[in-house]
Amino acid sequence: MHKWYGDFHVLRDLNLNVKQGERIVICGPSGSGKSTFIRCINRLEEHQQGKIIVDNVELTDDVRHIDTVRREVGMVFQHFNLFPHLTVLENCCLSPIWVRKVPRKEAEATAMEYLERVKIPDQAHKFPGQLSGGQQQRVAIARALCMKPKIMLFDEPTSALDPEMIKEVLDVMVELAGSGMTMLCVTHEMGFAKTVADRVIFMDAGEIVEEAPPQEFFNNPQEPRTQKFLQQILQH
Amino acid sequence: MHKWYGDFHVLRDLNLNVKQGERIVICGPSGSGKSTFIRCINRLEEHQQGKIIVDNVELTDDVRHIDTVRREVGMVFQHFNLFPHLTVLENCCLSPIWVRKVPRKEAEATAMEYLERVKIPDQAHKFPGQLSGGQQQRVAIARALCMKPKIMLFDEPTSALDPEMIKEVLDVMVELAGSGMTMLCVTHEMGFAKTVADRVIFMDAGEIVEEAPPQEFFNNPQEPRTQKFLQQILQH
Amino acid sequence: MAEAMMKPPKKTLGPIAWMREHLFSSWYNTLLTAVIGYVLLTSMGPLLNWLFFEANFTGSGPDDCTGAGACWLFVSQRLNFFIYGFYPDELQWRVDVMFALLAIAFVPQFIEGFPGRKWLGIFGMTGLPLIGYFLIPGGSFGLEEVPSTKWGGLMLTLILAYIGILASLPIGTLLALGRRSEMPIIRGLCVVFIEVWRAVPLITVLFMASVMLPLFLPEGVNFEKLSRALIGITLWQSAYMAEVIRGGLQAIPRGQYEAADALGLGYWKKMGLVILPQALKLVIPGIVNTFISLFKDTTLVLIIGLFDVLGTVQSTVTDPAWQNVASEGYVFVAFCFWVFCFGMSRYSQNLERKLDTGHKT
Amino acid sequence: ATTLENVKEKGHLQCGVTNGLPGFSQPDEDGNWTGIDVDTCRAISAAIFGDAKSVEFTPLTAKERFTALQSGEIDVLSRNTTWTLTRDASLGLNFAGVNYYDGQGFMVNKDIGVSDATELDGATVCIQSGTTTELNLSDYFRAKGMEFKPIVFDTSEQTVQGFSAGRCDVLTSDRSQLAALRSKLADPASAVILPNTISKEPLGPVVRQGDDQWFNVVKWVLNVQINAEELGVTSENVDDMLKSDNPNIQRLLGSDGNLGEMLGLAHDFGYEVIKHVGNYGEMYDRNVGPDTPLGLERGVNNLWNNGGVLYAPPVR
Amino acid sequence: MKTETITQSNDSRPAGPKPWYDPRVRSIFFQIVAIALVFWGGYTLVDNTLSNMESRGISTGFGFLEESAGFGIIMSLVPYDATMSYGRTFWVGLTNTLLVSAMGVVAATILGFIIGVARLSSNWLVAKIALVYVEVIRNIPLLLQIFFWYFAVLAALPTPRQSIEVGGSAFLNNRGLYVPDPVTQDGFGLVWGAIAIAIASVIGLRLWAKKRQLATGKIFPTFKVGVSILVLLPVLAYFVAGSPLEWDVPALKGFNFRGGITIIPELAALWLALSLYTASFIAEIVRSGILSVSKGQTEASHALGLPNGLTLRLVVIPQAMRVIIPPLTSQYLNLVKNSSLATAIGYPDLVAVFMGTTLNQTGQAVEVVAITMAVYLTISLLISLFMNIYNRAVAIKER
Ligand SMILES: Nc1ncnc2c1ncn2[C@@H]1O[C@H](COP(=O)(O)OP(=O)(O)OP(=O)(O)O)[C@@H](O)[C@H]1O
Ligand SMILES: Nc1ncnc2c1ncn2[C@@H]1O[C@H](COP(=O)(O)OP(=O)(O)OP(=O)(O)O)[C@@H](O)[C@H]1O
Ligand SMILES: [Mg+2]
Ligand SMILES: [Mg+2]
Repeated sequence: MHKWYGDFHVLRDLNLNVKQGERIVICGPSGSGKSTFIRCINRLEEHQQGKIIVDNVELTDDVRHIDTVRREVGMVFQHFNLFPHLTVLENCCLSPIWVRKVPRKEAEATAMEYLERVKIPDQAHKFPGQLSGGQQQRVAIARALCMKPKIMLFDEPTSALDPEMIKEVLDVMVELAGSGMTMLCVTHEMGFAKTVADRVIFMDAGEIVEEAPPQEFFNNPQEPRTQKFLQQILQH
Repeated sequence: MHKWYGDFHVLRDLNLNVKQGERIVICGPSGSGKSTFIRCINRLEEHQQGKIIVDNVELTDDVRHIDTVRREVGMVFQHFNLFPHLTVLENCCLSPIWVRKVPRKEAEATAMEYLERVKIPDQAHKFPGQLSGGQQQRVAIARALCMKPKIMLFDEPTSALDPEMIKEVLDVMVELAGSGMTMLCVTHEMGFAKTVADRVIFMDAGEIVEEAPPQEFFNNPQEPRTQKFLQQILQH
Repeated sequence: MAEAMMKPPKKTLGPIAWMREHLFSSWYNTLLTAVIGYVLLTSMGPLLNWLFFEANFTGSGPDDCTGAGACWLFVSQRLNFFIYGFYPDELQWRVDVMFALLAIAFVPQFIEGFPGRKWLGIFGMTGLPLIGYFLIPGGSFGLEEVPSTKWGGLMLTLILAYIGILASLPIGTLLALGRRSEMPIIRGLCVVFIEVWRAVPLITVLFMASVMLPLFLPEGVNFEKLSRALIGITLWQSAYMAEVIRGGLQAIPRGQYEAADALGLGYWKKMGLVILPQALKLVIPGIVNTFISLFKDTTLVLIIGLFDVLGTVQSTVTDPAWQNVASEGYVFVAFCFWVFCFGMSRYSQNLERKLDTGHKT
Repeated sequence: ATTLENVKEKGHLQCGVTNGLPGFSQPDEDGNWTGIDVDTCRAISAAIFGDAKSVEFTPLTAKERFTALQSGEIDVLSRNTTWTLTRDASLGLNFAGVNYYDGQGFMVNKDIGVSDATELDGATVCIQSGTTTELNLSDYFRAKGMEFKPIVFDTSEQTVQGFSAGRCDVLTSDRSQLAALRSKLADPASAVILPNTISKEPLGPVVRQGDDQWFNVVKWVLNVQINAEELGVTSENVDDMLKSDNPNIQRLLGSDGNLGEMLGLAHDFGYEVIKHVGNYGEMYDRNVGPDTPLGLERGVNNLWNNGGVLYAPPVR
Repeated sequence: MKTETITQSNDSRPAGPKPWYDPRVRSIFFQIVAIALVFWGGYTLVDNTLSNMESRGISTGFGFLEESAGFGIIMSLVPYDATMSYGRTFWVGLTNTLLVSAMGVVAATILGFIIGVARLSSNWLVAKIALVYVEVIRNIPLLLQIFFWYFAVLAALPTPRQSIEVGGSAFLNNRGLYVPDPVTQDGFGLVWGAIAIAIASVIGLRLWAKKRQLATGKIFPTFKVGVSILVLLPVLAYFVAGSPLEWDVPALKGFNFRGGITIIPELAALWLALSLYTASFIAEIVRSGILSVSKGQTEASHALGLPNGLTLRLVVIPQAMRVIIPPLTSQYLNLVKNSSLATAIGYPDLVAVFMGTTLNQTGQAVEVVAITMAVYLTISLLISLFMNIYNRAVAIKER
């Protein structure tokens, strides 16, 4: 798949196959196109060449395809992007009710379930502004889960958080990974990558430079660029 | 020294003596009064009781004293606070030209020198908005240095930066520390503290809880509060 | 050594110290204080005398105005006309009902924590105009009909402003969405519409609406003058409203749009459920300010011959029976407007302050 | 559809009047309009509906009036409007007759000690915008080689306010209006109306061009009123007059023949007009005559056989 | 098998969807519909208007602009008398509108800045007076204020015969302010020259002084020297040329003053009302602009040792201007539009003269109103354009 911003070739010849239940961690230096890549999968950005096939549906200009794909793909953003005018519960129910047309009662029950899973059922009736960053991010995860997606995308879910809150969120993600959900996660948390990833992908300048299981990736990186990057990251 | 916000006693009985050329790192949990303390030294906040003596000048209500002290003290803020309407060079020259009445030519030459020292001479004619966070913070450091201050204050200079940029800035600060400048630095970068600090000060609830050279501080903290804090910070 | 109980050294400010700090802190401040103080002292006395101490409040006719001060008698005698215009006396209870409902719906908005004030507000925006639609003109439910030519005074001012704002909200919202649309032609049309309406003075709009509109319409299609003035005011106002709302839309971070997209919401659901509720809330102060300016601008209908409150006053101050009552009349109108506008602007300022702090958390 | 049909369908006549000029058209506190122009409209309403009340009034400023008539906003303009060639020819209007013969005059403040218009060189003149007076004034001063400064207001009310505030030395308007406006001054005695009349100002109802039927209706309602005065038919004796054997009266009141139907009206439209509004003399005396605050003598507005110029074509 | 596949393929775009599911096609379709609706609406409007005008025998076209107007106008910046054409009345109205707008913009800006800064004054009395001013003035309709100023000012001023005299050559009464009109004689060119030279040299001086200050840090008393040059040089030239100026002093003739320059009360009242009203809005804009500059900026400036005055001048005001300019622009636009209220008190602006008397005398409402609206649209576009250029110049450069 290729993507350009104007004349700028952001993604070059990406080629990735993800099996169901696989957990993939993507890392790479800033500006290497990680976010762009992950956003393409959800069609928040348009790709210009190549194919993206999600759950047997090819992402094209067809609105129906986009809709189908978006229903199957949950996304968690770096800055949570919760809806501040709705309570936590309403945030979670919005899409089930309006997109999946689930009755409100049922949607709320499901939402409470997921909120319990991310360990904040007691916050259900608060507004996002009243929660800490870590709690907000967990709500964001619950909201994405409420759509019962087949695939979850995470774009640096912890990088906007204070050190103390990162752990809360990572714990939830580890648990989620354990439950067998397909996950694509952009993160710099190497600890997390080591624990849960089936594969680690290293990107630079819009290309996939290296792709390996985590033990191999961390202990024995093949490419010089990867080595350099790992050095920097692990330095402090 | 004491300080109150209304009835709230922020700084209680602080007592600190800094020798010329000493490098001091201040740390402590959020809200413990670190920023307030450091801002008092520059008279950005008023203290209500006790004395602050900078370079033999006592800080009082007298504007002349305040001016003198401010000339001798450079400050770097967490959020850089560069002047967005001026270029990098103009930012650096502002104070020399208007306060120290240095001719522009000369001020610019000095500024370029310092910009070289923080490794961004090529950005001199850009506007702050066009720079990355790390670069901006380095400009802020250069700007403070341009006044040729005797003392530099840093208030969490890296906490608003991306991980990769933190290193850039810390490098500059380490270099600066090596040059023998008196420095007071609020930071959570323990690596930095270990490398350069002569003394580490731990504050909590407006009081100095512990004060020790870094080896001792990190390896053998005396106070239970310090121990708890270090545990949290070093956990990941 | 935790001196938790230690109290801050109190900076005591006696009146003298207060004055030194706030009035005489430097030589030019002293000078300013002196000059302003002198002007105030010399001008306030006569003004207060005219307004209150030497004014006439009671009596039955022009001859009772004997004092040197204002003749408020004139206002109180004509008050009925100023408030209701030509509305028949025996039917004025209908207007009073609307005034009362208006107060019930909106006064609580100024009171923090009034139970159910949100619902009262919603009633004010939906139910109230509906009731007014049947009650004021009458003609149905056995109510006697009162043609719009008989409406006037403060009541007409309020009707014009209220309907103007109510109708311009949805139109303005659509225009704002259009202006931010990705379709160039839609965007272009909205931009042209907004900019043209914003560029022309309201009185030309009113002139067109009041005397020229039938020229543009097919023969036989016609509305009464008031409706036409309202159409003009509404279109004009919706252009301003669109700009206010656009400001709100722009203030919503991109992440909100993307999150809504990622949840699979379509355009109208995204706007209706996620973006607009936030954007509109954000710009309530702006909307109130627009309302204030519209409220003041309704005085211009006087120029096209509708008797709003200023119009009614103007048509009576030349009454030969009363001598030199123009100042009293104008002061009365100014006071009416000031009370409404000041109240609303306070309200919007409070809201702004609240939103401001709300953002930071 | 023709205007007459439209009016009948609407159920009322829309009539453009001034926004306040005593004697001509002025609302009272309850919104009831009175005045000679108002009565003209009421007469038309009576002719169409047999009821003087089926008329609604649109107050207009001088500069709005023609646009309002052109656009169809009003059916008839009865707003002391001067009949001129340009207006007849290029505005798309037709003047249906004259209900008041007037001339332009000047009102000055007593203090300035002027007794004749020729002494007004250099004067500041208050005037109402969009009137023939604005044009006559300019012609008059130019012809006399004098200078003047016009202060142009939107409404007659503001014009009076300007004059009484001392903004101008002279207020110029039609003489009938001067009397009305003077009565609005705080101290009417402080102003005098100069003897000069500088123009002819035939005032009358106006209709849109191109609808001859409607034009005829308005024209003949007015003529009926004048003829009635000539024949001595008043609102009081009109019922008795129905039995009159004067063929002129019979035709006028429709007790004989159906002249009204030729106009598209009822055969007895004349009767309705006189019954509800009265003849021209009654209308005049009620609104502007000597017994009213305006106190205007009939003068040229008298019947031709009484030394005036009112000479209505016969109803036959 | 459920897989997510991202494959590279060299064939270009995937096969297009059915047209009605393609958002691009949909968007084009909607736009075409919108355009069609607008054209249809516009067409019916024009068609109705034309047929209505024809059936009512209203003359059309712009020929009337050539015809003689025949009415007087009290004040005009371009030569005008009653024999000139309707086209000329347009220019008279337009220039009068521009005059009062320009005067209003200048006065409102100055006053607004003063009051806006006064709102933040450390002097309690000054701050409170400014607050009361703003809260009273901006909450009362402008039309009312125009009436007030007009009739209050008129009532307060004496009649021409009791004029207030200022130095024997300027007179104030309820017909206006009469001041002598300078009539230049031969040789006045020298004075003009001197003025030009003085201005040029002051500009030069300023540039030089700034350069020197930047180069050496020394401050030159530019203001004092500049003012002296501006005053002395022309005065000197005036006497050298032998006082080549005569004054057309207004004099009481008959019952009015003649000669000199007159500022009519209508202009004064309108100008006063517009400036005072708009100033109250500008004051709030200025205040919030100053407050919008973050505290961090002031602190950083203080930390650099810049005192309060310099902080305001070098750091706060330049940044506040960015926030101030856009709302200031719309206040200017409002002022221009509000100047059309002139018609209520008889100031001969565009709406009063052209859309008033001219429209009424010619009866060509559509043409006249169209021209008037086009003028306001042009003025407003020009102001926006100008302000946008300025805005771009002061905009913060971002990444
Ligand atoms: N809307 C855009 N228009 C033009 N260029 C863009 C746009 N968005 C991103 N880019 C560029 O595309 C490149 C890839 O951006 P992307 O955000 O995917 O990087 P990233 O790997 O996620 O970086 P980070 O770790 O900082 O989030 C960057 O060089 C960026 O400057
Ligand atoms: N202007 C103020 N008014 C009242 N209280 C304040 C003010 N500024 C700070 N405080 C309070 O004073 C205490 C000390 O604040 P300070 O900013 O010095 O903490 P800090 O140690 O720098 O924390 P952080 O690590 O979050 O920067 C906090 O509890 C804070 O809430
Ligand atoms: Mg990214
Ligand atoms: Mg801090």
